[in-house]
Amino acid sequence: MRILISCVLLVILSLGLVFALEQAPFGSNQIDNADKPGRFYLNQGMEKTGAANVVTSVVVTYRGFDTLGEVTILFIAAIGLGAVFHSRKKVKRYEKEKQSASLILQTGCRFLFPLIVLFGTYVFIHGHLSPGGGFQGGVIIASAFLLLFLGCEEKKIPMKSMNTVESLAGIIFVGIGLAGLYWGESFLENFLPRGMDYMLLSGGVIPIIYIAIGFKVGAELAGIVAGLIERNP
Amino acid sequence: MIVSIFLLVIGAAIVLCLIRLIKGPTATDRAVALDTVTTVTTALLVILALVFKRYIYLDVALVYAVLMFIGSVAIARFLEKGI
Amino acid sequence: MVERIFKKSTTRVRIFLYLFILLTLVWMALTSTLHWQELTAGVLISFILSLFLSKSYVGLGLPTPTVKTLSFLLIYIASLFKEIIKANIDVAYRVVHPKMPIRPGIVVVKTELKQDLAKLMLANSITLTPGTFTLDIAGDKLLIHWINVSTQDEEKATQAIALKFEKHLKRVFS
Amino acid sequence: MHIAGMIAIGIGVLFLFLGSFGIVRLPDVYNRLQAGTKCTTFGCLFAVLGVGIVEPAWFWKALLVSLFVLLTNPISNHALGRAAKKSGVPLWDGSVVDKSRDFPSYANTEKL
Repeated sequence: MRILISCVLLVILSLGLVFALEQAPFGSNQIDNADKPGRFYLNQGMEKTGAANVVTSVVVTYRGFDTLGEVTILFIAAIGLGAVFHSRKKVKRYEKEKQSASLILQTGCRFLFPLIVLFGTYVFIHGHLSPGGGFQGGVIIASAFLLLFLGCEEKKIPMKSMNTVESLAGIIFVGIGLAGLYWGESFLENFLPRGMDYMLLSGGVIPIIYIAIGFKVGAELAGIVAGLIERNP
Repeated sequence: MIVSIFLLVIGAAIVLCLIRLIKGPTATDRAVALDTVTTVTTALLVILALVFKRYIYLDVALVYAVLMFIGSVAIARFLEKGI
Repeated sequence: MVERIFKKSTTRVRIFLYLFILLTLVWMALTSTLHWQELTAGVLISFILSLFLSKSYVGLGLPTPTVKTLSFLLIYIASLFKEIIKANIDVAYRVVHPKMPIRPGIVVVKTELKQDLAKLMLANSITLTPGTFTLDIAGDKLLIHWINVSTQDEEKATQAIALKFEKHLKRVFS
Repeated sequence: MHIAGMIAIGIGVLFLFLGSFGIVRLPDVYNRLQAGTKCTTFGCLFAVLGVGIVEPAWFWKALLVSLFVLLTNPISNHALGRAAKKSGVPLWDGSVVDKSRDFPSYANTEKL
């Protein structure tokens, strides 16, 4: 019975997907034909901000202050988790014996860990040129730490240096905003030379802000992962 | 033209894996089916990059491969009562 | 020149250099351009990351990158590819055949390799070759699921499954 | 160049399909893992490299994707197989031999 219901649900879902996606012209530029607000950003974003990825130009410049708020919310969530899980007395660890990972998994995780961190760095440094950005790159870095946790139990995340990295990244973000206020006219305004379009050094302050966001999000999410795993009931 | 045949075959492969995902008698069977779907989908994303002539879809495929590898390892460690 | 630096330096510095070169190569493949901005950024990032993360490579048993080792590695990869292609035709035949000619079973295989990385590569090669995959590993023994068991003896199974990779890997990691 | 790449993609897609077919057809978890590991890794490798051959500018990134799949797929499949063995999934009735009792950590698990 359960199998029958799930089959019917699957067929309905797939039919719905097919009918919904049939109308969407993938890959074509539809927004030029209509008079929509998105058109302004698509046409003007590149020359105003110098970022090839329009989403990035919106997230970091047009609503950069909002992004600061989002990062702060994530920070507060991490603090809240730490406060809930923190306890003065030593919690008794897991009565049942845990199965440790096999040698192959341990070695593989240790081998892959720096490569995945490098890939996360690549994603957030190229945030103004390709899809992705600070949040996505930070999530990839945090998942690298999760892999380290799954692979070898004896490796601990250095929480102190994590907190240092996180605070430094936050200070850099706010400092760039204040520098824009000093040299320009508004908070988070671009005060660096624009550089050549489609190159790594373009978009003024956008790459720097995204590096700061990437490290901040990565450190926060790794801290959340560590908090959830260390406190295994 | 020929690419659409490839896409159809890949769609059939994913449907076969989904059958095992629904039928699978044990949890491990389902995890194996999911892992196979992951690999097939990575190939599908790369072929879609060729269809739409978008270089950046390769990045998407790489991100998908990384995250689903970690997901598979997490499921496996959970099933063997490691975490 | 690289060889001389590798031979003179201490273990920690060697691991650092290893990770640095590896990360720089991966960065170059990721960006796939030779523009100076990307290259500078890649070298800088690889340097910082390998400074902080080289701890996770300690004790893996990385081989010394001499010309000889690299050529042995290439031979190993070539033989691995040959085996992979054979493996796929074999498994595809078993799957498609209407009678499904399989005699599955679990056997034990011995290895003489010492380094962690060598064991990882051996296990991965066994997983990718005809009808065998690694279930578990402990010390110098590997537990292997075999889709078409032809022998149950430990020595003979080692001969049939592991030896063709082990002889290449032993030369790479010596 | 174009035709060679397309042929490579075709081989890869065919093996992806055969792997999925094996997942449905074979009798127990371990045999399914055999099909799932080998055919899909090989198929993914060939399809991605074929795309790299069709568009030569993409070759290096395609190579990176295929190397990553080649490295991680056996590891995750090993982890899944070990999970199946540790959680006590039985072997298929037609299995010939089970030597896992000779192995240190499985000494007191049930045979077959």
